[in-house]
Amino acid sequence: MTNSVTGAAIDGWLRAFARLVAEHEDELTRLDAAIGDADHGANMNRGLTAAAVALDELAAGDPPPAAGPRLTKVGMTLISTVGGAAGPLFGTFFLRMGNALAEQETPTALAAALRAGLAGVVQRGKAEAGDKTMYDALAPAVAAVETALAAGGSLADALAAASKAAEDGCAATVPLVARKGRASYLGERSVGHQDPGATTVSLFFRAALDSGVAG
Amino acid sequence: MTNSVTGAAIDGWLRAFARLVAEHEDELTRLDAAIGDADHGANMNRGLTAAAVALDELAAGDPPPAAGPRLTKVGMTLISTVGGAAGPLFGTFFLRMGNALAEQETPTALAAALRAGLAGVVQRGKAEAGDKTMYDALAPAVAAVETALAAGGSLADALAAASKAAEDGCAATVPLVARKGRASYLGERSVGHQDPGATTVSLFFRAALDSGVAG
Amino acid sequence: MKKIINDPSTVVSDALNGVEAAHPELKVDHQNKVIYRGDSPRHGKVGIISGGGSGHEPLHGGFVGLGMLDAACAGEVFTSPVPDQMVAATKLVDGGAGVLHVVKNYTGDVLNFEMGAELAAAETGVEVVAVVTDDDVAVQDSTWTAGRRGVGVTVLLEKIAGAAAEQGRGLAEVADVARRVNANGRSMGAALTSCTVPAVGHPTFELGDDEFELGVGIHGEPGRQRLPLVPARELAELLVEPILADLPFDSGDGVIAFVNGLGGTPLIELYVLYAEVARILAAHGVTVARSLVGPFITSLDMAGASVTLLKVDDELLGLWDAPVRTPALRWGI
Amino acid sequence: MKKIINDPSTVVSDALNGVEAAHPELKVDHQNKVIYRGDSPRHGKVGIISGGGSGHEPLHGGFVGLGMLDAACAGEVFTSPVPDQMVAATKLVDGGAGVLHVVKNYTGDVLNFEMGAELAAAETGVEVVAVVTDDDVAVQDSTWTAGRRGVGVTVLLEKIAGAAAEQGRGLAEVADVARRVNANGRSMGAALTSCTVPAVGHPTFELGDDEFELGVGIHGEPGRQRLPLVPARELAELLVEPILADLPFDSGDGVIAFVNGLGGTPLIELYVLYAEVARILAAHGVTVARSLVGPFITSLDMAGASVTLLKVDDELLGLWDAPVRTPALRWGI
Ligand SMILES: Nc1ncnc2c1ncn2[C@@H]1O[C@H](COP(=O)(O)OP(=O)(O)O)[C@@H](O)[C@H]1O
Ligand SMILES: Nc1ncnc2c1ncn2[C@@H]1O[C@H](COP(=O)(O)OP(=O)(O)O)[C@@H](O)[C@H]1O
Ligand SMILES: [Mg+2]
Ligand SMILES: [Mg+2]
Ligand SMILES: [Mg+2]
Ligand SMILES: [Mg+2]
Repeated sequence: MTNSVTGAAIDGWLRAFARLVAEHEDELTRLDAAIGDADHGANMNRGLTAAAVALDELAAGDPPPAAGPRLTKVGMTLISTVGGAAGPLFGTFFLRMGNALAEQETPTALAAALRAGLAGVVQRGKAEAGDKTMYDALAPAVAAVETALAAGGSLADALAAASKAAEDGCAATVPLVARKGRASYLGERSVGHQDPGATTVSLFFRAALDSGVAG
Repeated sequence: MTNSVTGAAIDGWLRAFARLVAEHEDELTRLDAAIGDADHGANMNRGLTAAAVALDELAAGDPPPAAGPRLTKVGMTLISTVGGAAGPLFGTFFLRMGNALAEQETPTALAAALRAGLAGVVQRGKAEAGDKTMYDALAPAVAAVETALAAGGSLADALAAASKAAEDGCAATVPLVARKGRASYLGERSVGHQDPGATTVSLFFRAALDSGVAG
Repeated sequence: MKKIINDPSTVVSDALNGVEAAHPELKVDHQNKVIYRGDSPRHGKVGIISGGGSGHEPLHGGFVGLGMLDAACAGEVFTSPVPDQMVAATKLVDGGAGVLHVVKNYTGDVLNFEMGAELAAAETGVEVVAVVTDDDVAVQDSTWTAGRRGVGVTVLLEKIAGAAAEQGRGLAEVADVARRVNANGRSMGAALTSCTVPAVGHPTFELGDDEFELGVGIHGEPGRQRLPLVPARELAELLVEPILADLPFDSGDGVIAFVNGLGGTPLIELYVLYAEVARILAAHGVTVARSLVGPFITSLDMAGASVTLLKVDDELLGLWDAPVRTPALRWGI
Repeated sequence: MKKIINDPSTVVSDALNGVEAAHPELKVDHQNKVIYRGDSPRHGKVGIISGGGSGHEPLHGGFVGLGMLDAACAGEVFTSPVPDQMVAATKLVDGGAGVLHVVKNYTGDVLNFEMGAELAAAETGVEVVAVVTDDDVAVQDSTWTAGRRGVGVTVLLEKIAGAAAEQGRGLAEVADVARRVNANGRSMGAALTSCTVPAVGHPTFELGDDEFELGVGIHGEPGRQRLPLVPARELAELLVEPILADLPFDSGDGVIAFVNGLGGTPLIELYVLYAEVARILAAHGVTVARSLVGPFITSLDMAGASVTLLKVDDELLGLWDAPVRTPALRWGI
């Protein structure tokens, strides 16, 4: 199963993500308190708790659904339960990923799905590199997956590279001046703080390593 | 002048009272915070500051007025500027004192004036001994003046006895359960606190010693 | 102390300037610190004045206007006004039909209003009747106390008596209506934090982070009990049950249910509390005829709330529903 | 954290229960957390909905009623509502003449309302126009930010657009009026203390005992500057001057002057501030046509205030004066 993105693997990844966010809820909220409104942790945890319930329902299906529908369902659930900026953005990300992954379950298809998800985030939020948003962790992570696979790496290699890239991208948000979202109100005062949404993205890729998806 | 209650002597007494209250404003307020609403110090200080201005105006008169009119004026000023329970009560006290002292300026007349002031306080406030109010300092002080004079003491003796009696009466309010005024809402919880109004009364008699009135 | 003020000693007069600027239909006698209707005196109408220490806004100045008060006397913060103010207000609103004084039952308020009424009557011959509110069930009503404090019922009384006066009823009748409101209303409050009196600069009392004061007064007077924090549903029970038992309110009674904020508690929490109050009333078979939710009789910046219930009949309800046009309560006009 | 709540996770639904119980003329869709007029949909009338994170009460639910909003979507505390809520609200109030969405300019609100409008239009073909408020001059309006935040003007806009819709005007015209209000209004706020989000349990930010935050957002977003406490007259200047300079407001202009409490600041302080605001406006030759003083767009229990000025002409003033009947704003009916 190491090189196939099955429904079960995606299920594991998403649940691992939900667990990590639950564990880091306070940290995410603390980050958001510094440059936002102190709700990012609660928002994401609420959404992913609902998403886990939705995943339970899907998993009970016969036959159990493929990866795509699970991602789509999680995206829809986040849109309906998170609110704030993160709801539509993370929701669209998973929704577009799921739709893109409808047919195939290869690592290349996963890379394309991540790219589609990223495009959805950009379409909704108009963020560019360096705006100090989730984009700054997500874009390098997606690129890392593509690069690793193009270089003949395994899915595990690709996701490890993605996680590293997301973490680096996340850390790189610290010195930036925010230009999108609530943190942008702070201008220069946003410097020195890590973006909460980018942190959530790095948890998402770390979850891939913790879960079965990377084999 | 030791045995005559002149206008100048009363002026000095009242100003000494005003100074003592100003010095003890915070303490009076602290006492009122414990069993009332934390305004007794500010109330009395506001009123006595206005009274001092009124005394200035009177003192500029030609001829300068006698003791009675000065007390009356202070009483009226307190009524018009203090508010709360203390305003009408201390105001009536001085008003009635002043009216009683209209004719004579002997120590006996002062004793009678104090008695008249006390009667005014009781008429307005209906307090009885042990209710934990200004009455519990005032009534023994007035009685002490009468007793001392009856025993042939000087005005100075009488006022010293009054000051002692007021202080004792004031201290004796500590263990009492309040039955009048705002402190009565506390019932048993008022025990262990000294009554702010009684404390002001003891400052009034202490002021007599500090000032010229007692010779 | 963190407050939007210029100086603790000018808070009341500065706020009166604001009231005057914000409400052109009202006038302010700055010397006497009286807010009054711009069209005072209204010939032939019973005048209604109230007043008390400042720090309870919108009470009383925010209730001056058509259908409610004719004038309000603003005392220093938490200190009853002085008799001169009541004399001035009484004269300003005397339209020849007499003047009702609405007085909250605190020694200072009662004494100063008494003197004010005596002086006004002596000066102008105006007929004054005083009605005292004493609705706070947190205080035992016995000869061992100054009696119960006047709190939330005062708001409802000013509205209802104001409507009666607006209808042209005579002084005795308006006073009767007012007394009936007081007799049928009960209140109780709880503080989560102390207020801070501007002139004092620090909180009046200390409360632990996990405590609240049940039965607190609106001047930060300590209450019945200091208790560990409880959820809103329990707080509602601690406030409502003693009220219901006191009058008593019975199944089938109709009430005006009033959940009041003490100044530092935002509306969202008052609605949470109102939901619990409504639930308890329903369980007792008490019908809510009308409701009022918001900060109407406050205690500076104190966090907390109070509940007032007023048993109403058709007459009181009709008077409650009558048009009112004041800064803080307005409908029908 | 000291709040009158049952549980941080149920604050919003508990408060909605209270709103429903206290205001029988309103209905609540509990599943979607939508407060709406009991007589919805009004056939032929443009529907107006708004919504946003909870914690700003009475905004928006307290403005539902005749002459103002038809429905309000309550998000979690400080978190914009989700698209499903806007879909539900839009359907509930759609009387065939289209629906206006009033959206405060925050990324989350804009994105969720956008999705809600798309979904509602896709499901039912209803015509939706969104108007975004962005009146907070504390934020630079540049391509380097998410744009200015929507704050106090939202209240005035909901009233004025609501009156236009009540008059039977069409969707395009109502939206034009709304845009005109936003274009002519500016706001700025200051916090003396942080708010505490119930789910977080401690203050969002720390402020020294002698500091305040100038230009704070209504979600506790840090502002322009942290400054030492100043008297009300200086605070008023720090708030009003940037507003006047921004539009700009000129001598001879008429305005609605709105001094808003942020939740923990009592009315007496708002009147002190209003007096200073009125003084500054007079010095600039700006005429106050109408005023509004009170807590209308709050930030939970935050102590502080904001000032909003709206330049008005006869048309906007007429719409402002038109009857309104909501829990938090009511006159003429
Ligand atoms: N325009 C945008 N594009 C991409 N990401 C954004 C944008 N605006 C905000 N974000 C992300 O959303 C995160 C904040 O999410 P959250 O706190 O849940 O929402 P809100 O700001 O509405 O409270 C930010 O840390 C940032 O990463
Ligand atoms: N009925 C009364 N008779 C005599 N003294 C009283 C009475 N009620 C209150 N007092 C006195 O008034 C004092 C409180 O004064 P103050 O704090 O200025 O007024 P308030 O209680 O209105 O705030 C009490 O300490 C008590 O001595
Ligand atoms: Mg946030
Ligand atoms: Mg006192
Ligand atoms: Mg007092
Ligand atoms: Mg948010």
